[in-house]
Amino acid sequence: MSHDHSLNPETMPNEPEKATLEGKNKFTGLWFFLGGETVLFATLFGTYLALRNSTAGGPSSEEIFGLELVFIMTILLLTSSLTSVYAMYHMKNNNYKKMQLWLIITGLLGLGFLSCEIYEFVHYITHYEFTFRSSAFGSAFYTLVGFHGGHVLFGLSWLAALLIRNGKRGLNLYNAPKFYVFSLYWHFIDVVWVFIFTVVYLMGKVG
Amino acid sequence: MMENTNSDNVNPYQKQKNKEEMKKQLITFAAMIVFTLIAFSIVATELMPSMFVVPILLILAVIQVGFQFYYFMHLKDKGHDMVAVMIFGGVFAAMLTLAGLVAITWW
Amino acid sequence: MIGWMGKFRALFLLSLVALVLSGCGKENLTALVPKGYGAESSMDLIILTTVVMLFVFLIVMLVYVIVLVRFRKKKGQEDFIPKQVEGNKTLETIWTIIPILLLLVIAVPTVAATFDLADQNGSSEGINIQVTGNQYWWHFNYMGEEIQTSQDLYIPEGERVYLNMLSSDVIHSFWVPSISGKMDVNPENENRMYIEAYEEGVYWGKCAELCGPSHSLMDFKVVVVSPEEYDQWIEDMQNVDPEEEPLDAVAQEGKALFEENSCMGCHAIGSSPAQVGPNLTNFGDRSTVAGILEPTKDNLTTWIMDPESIKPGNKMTGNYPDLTEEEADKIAEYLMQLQPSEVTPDSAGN
Amino acid sequence: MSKAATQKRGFGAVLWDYLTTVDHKKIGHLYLFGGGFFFILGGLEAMIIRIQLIKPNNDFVSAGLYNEMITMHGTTMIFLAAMPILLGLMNAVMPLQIGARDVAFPFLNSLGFWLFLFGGILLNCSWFLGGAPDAGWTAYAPLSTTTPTHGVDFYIMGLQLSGAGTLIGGINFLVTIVNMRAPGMTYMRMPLFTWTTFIASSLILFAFPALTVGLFLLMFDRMFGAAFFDVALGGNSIIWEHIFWIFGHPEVYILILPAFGLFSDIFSTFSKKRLFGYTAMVFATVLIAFLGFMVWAHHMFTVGLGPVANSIFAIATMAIAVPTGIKIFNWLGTMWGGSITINSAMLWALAFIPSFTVGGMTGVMVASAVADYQYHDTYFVVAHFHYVIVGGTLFGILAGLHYWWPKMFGKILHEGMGKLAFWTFFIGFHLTFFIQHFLGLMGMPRRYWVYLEDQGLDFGNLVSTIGAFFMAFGVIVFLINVIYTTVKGEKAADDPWDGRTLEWATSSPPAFYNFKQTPLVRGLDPLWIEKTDGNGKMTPAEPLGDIHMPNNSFVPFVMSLGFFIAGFGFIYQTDHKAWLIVLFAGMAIGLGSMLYRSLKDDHGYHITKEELEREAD
Ligand code: HEA
Ligand code: HEA
Ligand SMILES: [Cu+2]
Repeated sequence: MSHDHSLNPETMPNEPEKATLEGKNKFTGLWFFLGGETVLFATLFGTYLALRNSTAGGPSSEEIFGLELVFIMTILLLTSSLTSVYAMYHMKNNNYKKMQLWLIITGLLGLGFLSCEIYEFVHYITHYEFTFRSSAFGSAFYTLVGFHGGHVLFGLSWLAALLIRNGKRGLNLYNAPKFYVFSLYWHFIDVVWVFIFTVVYLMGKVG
Repeated sequence: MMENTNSDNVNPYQKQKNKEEMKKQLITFAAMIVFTLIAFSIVATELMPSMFVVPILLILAVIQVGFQFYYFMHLKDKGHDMVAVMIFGGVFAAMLTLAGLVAITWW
Repeated sequence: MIGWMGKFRALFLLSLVALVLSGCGKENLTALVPKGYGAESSMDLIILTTVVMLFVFLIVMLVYVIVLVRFRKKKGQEDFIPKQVEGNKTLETIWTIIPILLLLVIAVPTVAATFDLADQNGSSEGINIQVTGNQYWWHFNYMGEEIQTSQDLYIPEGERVYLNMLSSDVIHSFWVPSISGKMDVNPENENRMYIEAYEEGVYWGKCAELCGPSHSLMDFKVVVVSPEEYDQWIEDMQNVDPEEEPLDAVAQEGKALFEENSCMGCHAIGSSPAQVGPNLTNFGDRSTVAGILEPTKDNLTTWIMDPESIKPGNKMTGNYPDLTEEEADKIAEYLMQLQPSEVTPDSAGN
Repeated sequence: MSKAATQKRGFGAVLWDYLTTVDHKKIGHLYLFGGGFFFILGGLEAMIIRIQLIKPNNDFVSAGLYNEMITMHGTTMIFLAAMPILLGLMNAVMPLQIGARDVAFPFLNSLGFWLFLFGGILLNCSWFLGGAPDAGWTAYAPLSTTTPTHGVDFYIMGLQLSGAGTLIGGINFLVTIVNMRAPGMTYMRMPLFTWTTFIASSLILFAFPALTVGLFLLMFDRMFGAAFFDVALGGNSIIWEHIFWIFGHPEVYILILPAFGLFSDIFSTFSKKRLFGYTAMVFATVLIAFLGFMVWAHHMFTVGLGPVANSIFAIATMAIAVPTGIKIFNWLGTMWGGSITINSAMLWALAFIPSFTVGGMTGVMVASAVADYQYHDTYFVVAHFHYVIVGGTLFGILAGLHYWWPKMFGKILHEGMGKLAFWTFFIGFHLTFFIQHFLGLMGMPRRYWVYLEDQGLDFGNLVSTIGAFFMAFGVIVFLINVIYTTVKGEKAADDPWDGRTLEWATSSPPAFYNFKQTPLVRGLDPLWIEKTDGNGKMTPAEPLGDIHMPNNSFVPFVMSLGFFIAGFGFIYQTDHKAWLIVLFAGMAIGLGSMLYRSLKDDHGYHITKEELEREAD
């Protein structure tokens, strides 16, 4: 079990992410963690749904939400999901350079998403004076969307650390699971976003 | 987009399989984009009464999420049994939580 | 509630009455001697479930004792290896089915009683009282009667009284064990329940949801009187003139002090809906001072001098100028004379 | 680096070893010590509660202090004593039971422990810093969002930290069991304690995130001006109750299931019989866990959810009696026809059956919604849950400690003292809590600082307090037993109880790599099978080879310390913004160590075949 050598055609297993026990453990562990995250976000969604009409006289969701920006954000994040799929595709083909490239694109898309979100929040605060403290609805909105944004931010830092650390090393059985596990996490962020744009924004527009 | 690179790096059979898998994932992605477009447009155009819109939106979201899980995250592949158990455990607990907070709080 | 349970109940009540008489449980406080509809419904279920549970417990204990007596390791047989049994389908089925049946026996009346106690059909004609929980006292507003009062809740015997409950601060819980089970008093959603008392008397009420340091001192009383007395009381209360001067001089001075020291900023006398502090209209009739002390003038003076020493964390402390013992005494004299009605806890036939 | 079993070492070396260890057995010890410490603390708080209630209108402690006592007693006992001790037993035993060399993530294992410990310390710092939390262990809003001291802030940050630790521990156990079972150890051959570890861990996985979110909401309200529970701004306090109990009810099964598991192992070992109805036992465990998520609102019958919700939740709750009953009867079935040895471990297990049955039955009684309108928030409920928690979980912990002490520490606990501790505690337990059923029905609500004179509650409370002193005596005897055994206890054989499961196939205490060669499992109760087949020991599943071991690490300690420091920053930044510096400094340490960990490769090391051969058996 030597970790330090890059993979070559002879040593490249079909699923490098699960070839070692450590890798398998990481893989299983992250998936289980996502099971817990599901409950975490469900609780946040539940709180949001329970409080979304408690505006205490402040602006309501129909008044403030705009769909254009949310649509752009959605496309950014969905695309970043695809690019991370590409990265994993190249990982399985043992093409490290391409994997790096696609991961960088993934990261950039994520960054774009995050910028839009920050812009959106600032917009709400400055234009509508709709803040975290203005009503229970405000608290619930910023908490739910903010938790998701926090996950994106964490994902980006994680990705950056991975890319930098392994920049010159090539693919091996020690870092392949790390990349794979990151991509799983990234997809999950997308899953959550699908519900956020549906439940918060679209349903918020419908009323 | 998917030109062959360093074709000597992985055995050809596996390579072919990966490629087919990738094709499926591309189709999945296209479907997700379409779903998203549908969801946004029914809200933007306000063609339907909200009573219908909400369930449709939710169904679209669930299908999209299914795509993510099963294709992008490979939940359909073998070796994912325990993983699926835990995810569905999470979904089960999540549904109850939602039921509690959305419905029961207000009875 | 259910016919065949009558016998059990008689038996149980008998033994429970014995328990109570032997000093276990104070009448008008204990839930074990129900004197109202809600308490009785609960008691029926308590008895039913206890009987079922005793039955289960005896069976478990029977097997348990047999096992311990028969299957201890025997002397001289230290090396004995018992047969390694995997299980027994029949047995396992039996002890799955029987509990299910027993649970059904409990579940059905539980559901029936749950719906029965949530019934609000009579509320439009019945007596409706708005109950407000406050740290650490209770406010009662007789809806449609222009009567506001605190701490002592007057209700007529044998009639359903509908309570609408809301808290002004944290969550409290309204509980009069002898008359009815409890219901939370939440700050946002109004809760509704009804109570119906069978016998005249004064019953202890308690707050049953942790609400701060003086949670355990947030007692109140339910004064159950005959319907005639109840009408009388309503009338007396409606006729109170808050401006009326007391007869003797000390009390008059007390009244003046009461007004000077901004007591009226929080308390009300008469039907004013103000309720920062307890309404004092019939203070002299009350069964307690501060919900827990004997209704004497001395106790009241102590309270006015230093409420903190009696109810830690109460909202009165520090909200009025310091008083001398003498001043407090005069105010107490005035308040003790606020006795608008002949119908009092004492008259409610203890 | 801890190479092989070393001889005498200085205190400093031992301390450093424990601060950096990633060995699941040592982490198990740490959990036991940490949890044991908090148990004593929680017990002392319980004694103060009982002394205050010894007579009516007592003023042993003040009203505010009393509320702090009950809050800290409940919180400490559940989060910092019972659960960590159980996690300790799991750590010490479960990997051995499945024939693994360690858990899946040794580093995270240690991180989980340190997070728990620092969380517990943070919570208890509140005693010295202006007052402990005083809104009950359930911290119902808006009381918890409006109490004036920083107490509840400590509750929030302390539980957030230790909760994160628990979640990490849970995931770790799940992955270990899924991926690291020895060859032949199929799921349906796992000992019941491993099974219940697995199920309890999945309960942790699905229940704790709800608590995490709940604590965040509370934290945002208290520290950052959010309005989740602020009625004036549209907030709703019932949301907290739901979230808390969506977590809280599964939590009580997290407490009891591991105990169920170890009782199964103990009954089977000391009856010399295989577990009766193994499949049904596994199935019942799963069913309890499953149902456990659907009953949370039985804590909220009086909240005013309406008759439909109350009925549904009443029935769902009662349903749990069925799988639990299956368990009780299967345990009796296991002993039936057996050859029962009664020693201290078995005494605790035997006492569990009637005690827990009473507790479970009062559980079903309070599940009857209308009856609960009377029971709720009275001493009847206090009696119910101490019967299940003390009579179930605590008896389980004590049984497990006596049973596995030789395996964990290589010494056997003294029998005489064990029996003395048992009997005093057992009698005291029933004295304390049985009478509380009646107190509750006689009109004594819980969380009452005083009860008034002349309410008929004096006698019952007196008896209850006397009982508590018996319990305290029992605990003290047990502590003396532990000290005595450590100093001059009798050395334990590898398999002192004629055990059946794999942990007894290792030496006492096991080598740090557990198994020289991974054992081959041929059925349920693998060691018993080998013994009856006349082999006496496990057949290896692999030839002797190099063993890969993880390196020790100090990072988990530093990381937890960082978050601990940040906790103070969060709490006090509401008073003065300068505290933000502490917040950021703490987070920097925590996140910095996280970054350090992920940038530095840690491949562990190998024990070579030669080294292993050199070591005597
Ligand atoms: C280890 C912890 C533990 C366990 C195992 C249980 C087990 C159960 N609990 Fe308990 N419970 C608590 C810890 C626990 N509880 C705590 C801490 C609280 C209070 C929290 C607070 O407010 O602070 C509480 C409160 C609580 C309430 C809320 C009371 C109130 O606040 O008003 C209810 C209501 O339904 C309840 C029910 C049950 C039931 C039905 C079970 C069942 O699982 C019991 C099942 C077992 C049996 C029934 C016995 C064995 C079975 C047989 C022998 C078969 C035959 C039996 C029948 C046919 C009945 N519990
Ligand atoms: C695991 C959980 C657990 C355990 C083990 C216990 C154990 C005990 N509990 Fe507790 N209890 C709770 C969980 C637990 N409790 C919870 C959740 C609440 C609700 C809190 C709330 O309302 O918010 C509660 C509430 C509670 C109350 C109700 C308070 C109230 O509502 O006002 C009471 C009162 O009698 C009580 C008593 C006891 C007693 C006497 C013990 C005894 O079994 C304790 C025995 C242990 C000892 C006595 C320790 C002995 C040690 C020493 C004496 C030290 C010696 C020291 C050295 C040698 C250095 N508990
Ligand atoms: Cu529960």
